[in-house]
Amino acid sequence: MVSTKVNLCGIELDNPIIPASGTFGFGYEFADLYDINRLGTFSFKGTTRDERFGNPTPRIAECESGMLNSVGLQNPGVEKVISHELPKLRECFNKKVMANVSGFSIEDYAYTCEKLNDQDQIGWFEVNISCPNVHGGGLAFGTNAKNAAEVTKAVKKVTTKPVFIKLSPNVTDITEIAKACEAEGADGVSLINTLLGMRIDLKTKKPILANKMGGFSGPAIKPVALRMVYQVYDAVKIPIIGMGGVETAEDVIEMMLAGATAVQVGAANLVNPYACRDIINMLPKTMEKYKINDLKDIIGGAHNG
Amino acid sequence: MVSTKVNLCGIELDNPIIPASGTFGFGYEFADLYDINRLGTFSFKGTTRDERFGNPTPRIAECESGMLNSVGLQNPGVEKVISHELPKLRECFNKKVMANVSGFSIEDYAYTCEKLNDQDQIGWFEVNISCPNVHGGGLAFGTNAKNAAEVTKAVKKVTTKPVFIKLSPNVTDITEIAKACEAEGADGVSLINTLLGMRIDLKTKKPILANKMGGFSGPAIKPVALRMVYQVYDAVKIPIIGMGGVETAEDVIEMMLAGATAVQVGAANLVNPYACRDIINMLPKTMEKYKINDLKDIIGGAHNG
Amino acid sequence: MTQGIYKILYNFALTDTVYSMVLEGNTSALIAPGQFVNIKLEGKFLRRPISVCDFNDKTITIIYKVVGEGTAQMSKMKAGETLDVLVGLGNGFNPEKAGEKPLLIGGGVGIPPLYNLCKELLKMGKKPTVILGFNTKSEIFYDKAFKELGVDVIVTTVDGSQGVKGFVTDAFPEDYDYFFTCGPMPMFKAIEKVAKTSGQYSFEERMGCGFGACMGCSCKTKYGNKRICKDGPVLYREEIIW
Amino acid sequence: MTQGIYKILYNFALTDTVYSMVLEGNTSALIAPGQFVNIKLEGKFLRRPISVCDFNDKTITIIYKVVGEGTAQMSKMKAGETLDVLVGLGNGFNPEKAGEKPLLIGGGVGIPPLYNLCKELLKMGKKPTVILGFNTKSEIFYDKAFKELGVDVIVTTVDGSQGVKGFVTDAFPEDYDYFFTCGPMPMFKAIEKVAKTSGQYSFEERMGCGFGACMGCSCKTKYGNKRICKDGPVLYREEIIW
Repeated sequence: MVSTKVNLCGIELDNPIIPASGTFGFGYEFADLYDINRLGTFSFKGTTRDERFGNPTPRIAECESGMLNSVGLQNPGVEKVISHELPKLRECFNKKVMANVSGFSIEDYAYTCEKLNDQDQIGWFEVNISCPNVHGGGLAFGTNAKNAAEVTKAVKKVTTKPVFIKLSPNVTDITEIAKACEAEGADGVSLINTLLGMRIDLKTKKPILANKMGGFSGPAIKPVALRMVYQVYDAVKIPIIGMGGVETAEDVIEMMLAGATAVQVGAANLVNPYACRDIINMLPKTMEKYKINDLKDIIGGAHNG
Repeated sequence: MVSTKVNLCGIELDNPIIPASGTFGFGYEFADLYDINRLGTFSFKGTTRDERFGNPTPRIAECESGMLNSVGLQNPGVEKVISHELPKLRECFNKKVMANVSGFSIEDYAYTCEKLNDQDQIGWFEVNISCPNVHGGGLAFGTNAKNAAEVTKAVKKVTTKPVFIKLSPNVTDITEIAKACEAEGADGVSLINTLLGMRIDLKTKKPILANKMGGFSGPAIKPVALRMVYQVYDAVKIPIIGMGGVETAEDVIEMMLAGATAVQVGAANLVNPYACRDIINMLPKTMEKYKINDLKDIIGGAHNG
Repeated sequence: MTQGIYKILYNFALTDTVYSMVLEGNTSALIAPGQFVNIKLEGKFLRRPISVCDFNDKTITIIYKVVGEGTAQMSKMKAGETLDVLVGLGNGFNPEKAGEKPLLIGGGVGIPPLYNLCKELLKMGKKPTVILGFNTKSEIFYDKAFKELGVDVIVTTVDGSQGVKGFVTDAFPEDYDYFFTCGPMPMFKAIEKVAKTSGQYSFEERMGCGFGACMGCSCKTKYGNKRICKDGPVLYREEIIW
Repeated sequence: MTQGIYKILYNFALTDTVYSMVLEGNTSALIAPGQFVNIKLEGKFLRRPISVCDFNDKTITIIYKVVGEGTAQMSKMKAGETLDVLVGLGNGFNPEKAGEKPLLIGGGVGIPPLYNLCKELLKMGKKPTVILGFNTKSEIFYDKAFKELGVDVIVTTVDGSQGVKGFVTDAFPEDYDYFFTCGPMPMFKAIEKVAKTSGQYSFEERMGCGFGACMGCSCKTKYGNKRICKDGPVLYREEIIW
């Protein structure tokens, strides 16, 4: 019998499968489809200090093997997340959840994380310093090592749970930013967030997205994600949550071989609402096919020799 | 009757279709398949000062909607290009060709370009400062505005033909680098070169490429290419040669709406050796479908209003 | 919502660009007229949301317009082939709100969801009037299907090539006590100007998932943000912010 | 090289993992034994290069092993379906170089290209001996096909479950004056150690285009760089750098 268990900063996960923030809401809607307690955990919808509607529509554009989104952090704000969303989640999810937090200033990040820190349902923070859809917002932090370090420092000061910093791939050297976060006490990093992309409508001759550019996700970006996870694994000692185009159990194994301790599944949830359940079902059989007994053993395996 | 003509730095092209460097050799081998004089022009195999074998094999890995390559600038060196390749090309191609040049130092670039400058077959230079497959080589130049400017300056000093600088997408801000090249007299920029990517073989648990990482090309990268062409169009006044995942006449139009004056076709040539011929055949019909009479009119069209 | 593999029983053209497809499979998730399905197509990343025209305990009828590669691909599929479909998406129309004489207003490919609604209203003993708007005669479809239900059907064409010349609003009857509509935004704006009663509008938006997960199709209403795919596509006139 | 749409006449399993497919279409570009074709598969970006086992003026026979998604997809295709194929790739073997008693050495899925070569050598009046190497009995294929050509066939299996126990090199005859081989690298290295004559090796490499454009499959030889796909896949023993 193979083992799919992994340990993420002191909390054991039954498996490394984590639905990515923004593709799984606050979980309870997926609970109507399958038992979400089968997941390793999930990262809830990016939460900000205040309620946000996000960007104008259209917010979605299709691409070859992927999609663009420019949702722009629509969320009810941290107060309502605590008063409405977490209680609803408690009714269908008995594991620790990952709190995904975004902001527009160091203070925002600290404020929102501090508010959420007392919630016993929360096991980890995932601080998104890389959302490409917010003008003058999150992006700046994620593409600059100094800002990334400052956010990390501020959040660590007000939290007692493990903090993962979610990094942008739209940078010249992601390892420099990962190292800056590690130096300020980040417990881990998640990567990659979406690539900044664009599509143009040939009929209207205008960008498809009202916001013009959006975050590119899906299988198309997997090779870039694998490369960055591989690079960051060499650069830091803290655990990596790998993501980017993961759709199958094979993809999960490939991402872990590159250096991921856990793996997030994003766009795939939007095409197949049962994607994570299906991956978890396939994982043991796939491990046997590739002669893997304990998933923990393959983390960073592609770096050997 | 629609017009597909575009003007690239004073030289009129019958159409904007240009096979990308590294996917079309020195042209004459494709001349056995179709009349390559139907092309706008093509960019010949990246040429360096000295002969290069390139990286060890495997150099190719497949991805969803794309591929990785780590060829590493295999070429016979500038002397043999002048003595053997260009004479062979002259027998089957009566248009100006684009000379793609790479190097490992400012001096390399200047030396190779100066050697090629006298060749009457050459219409433009395309200086590749962004090949991701050469350790400590081309990449450094392409990801740093100061180096990009220096290469541009050195090449402009020794050449009399229009110089395009081929930019790397693996940067935080491509517009900063494009502006640096423009400031030093670049006549145009071509973008994007390949994204740096990786694939891992689940059976061997090692990277598929002997070089570990490679350049990611194909339809998968098109949204990133469109975004960068759109951004650079806003940042500079010099013409842009757009490339990245172009496979169809629709893709050509989308790239031109983003801001490209001409469009390169890369990976598509490797899957369908007749790709460029097919695109050129489809272009007039496709223009009519989208009510375009003169292709020149749509350059940067997505920026209007 | 259910996910399943559905078998194509029929797939044929109603006009040059509008097709009708009948799918066989589990329909238990369909609980109201005006809901939609979301179809996975080979080689396309996102599913294609298509409104349900009619359904029974074994089959679903959808009517779609060929607007891009995806729908063109669908139009080439043959009986016997199968599709991966999410069924029972969206809130659908609420016929309970209708009075005795509801008005159904459809524009082009917005017409199909009104068909099953019309059947429901008749079952409830109401007397619907149906206005079907098209650009020109060659685009007309389903006018006979509605007539066969035994309701008054008014066809309008912009060029006057058949029926009333002009827009659906040029054919509004005097006597109606509620309305349901689906169609293009300009038609909605025109209806909003002339309509004298309450009503329900079925909206379109580019969707990511189609089941409420991605927030791709959100809109603002007087009662807060709603997701067209899950809280819609049908919104009440009273809550819409134009 | 020609590009064309080829119709599948047959596609059946020879062993658990090895399949034989017969394609109908233009074969004029095939000019030597040991050339290969490059096949486009739905949903896969790169083509799949497969060596030609045999061909005539109307059909091409290829034998392929299911090693990944692409070949698995091929194995599920049915007669009547069509494939986009580049035909006539690579240099192929040069039978002219052979003496009177050539030795043909094939390992596993490297065996197929030797079949058409064997026929050519027989046409030229030569007396080939064929050694076919496998891991075990259940993997054996095409031994009878070669025997039916009327040549001496020696089968070797690593586990001795059939024929000579061991590797192809354990079955080398005393009397041969030239050799042709195709198979895995370890087999090549073993042959290189024991072979007493000149010969030709057919190599494998991950390819981008398959027709010499991308430099993806280059190798160094004593006479300069060569592209396995275009200047190869067959190299002369004299030029190979091991």
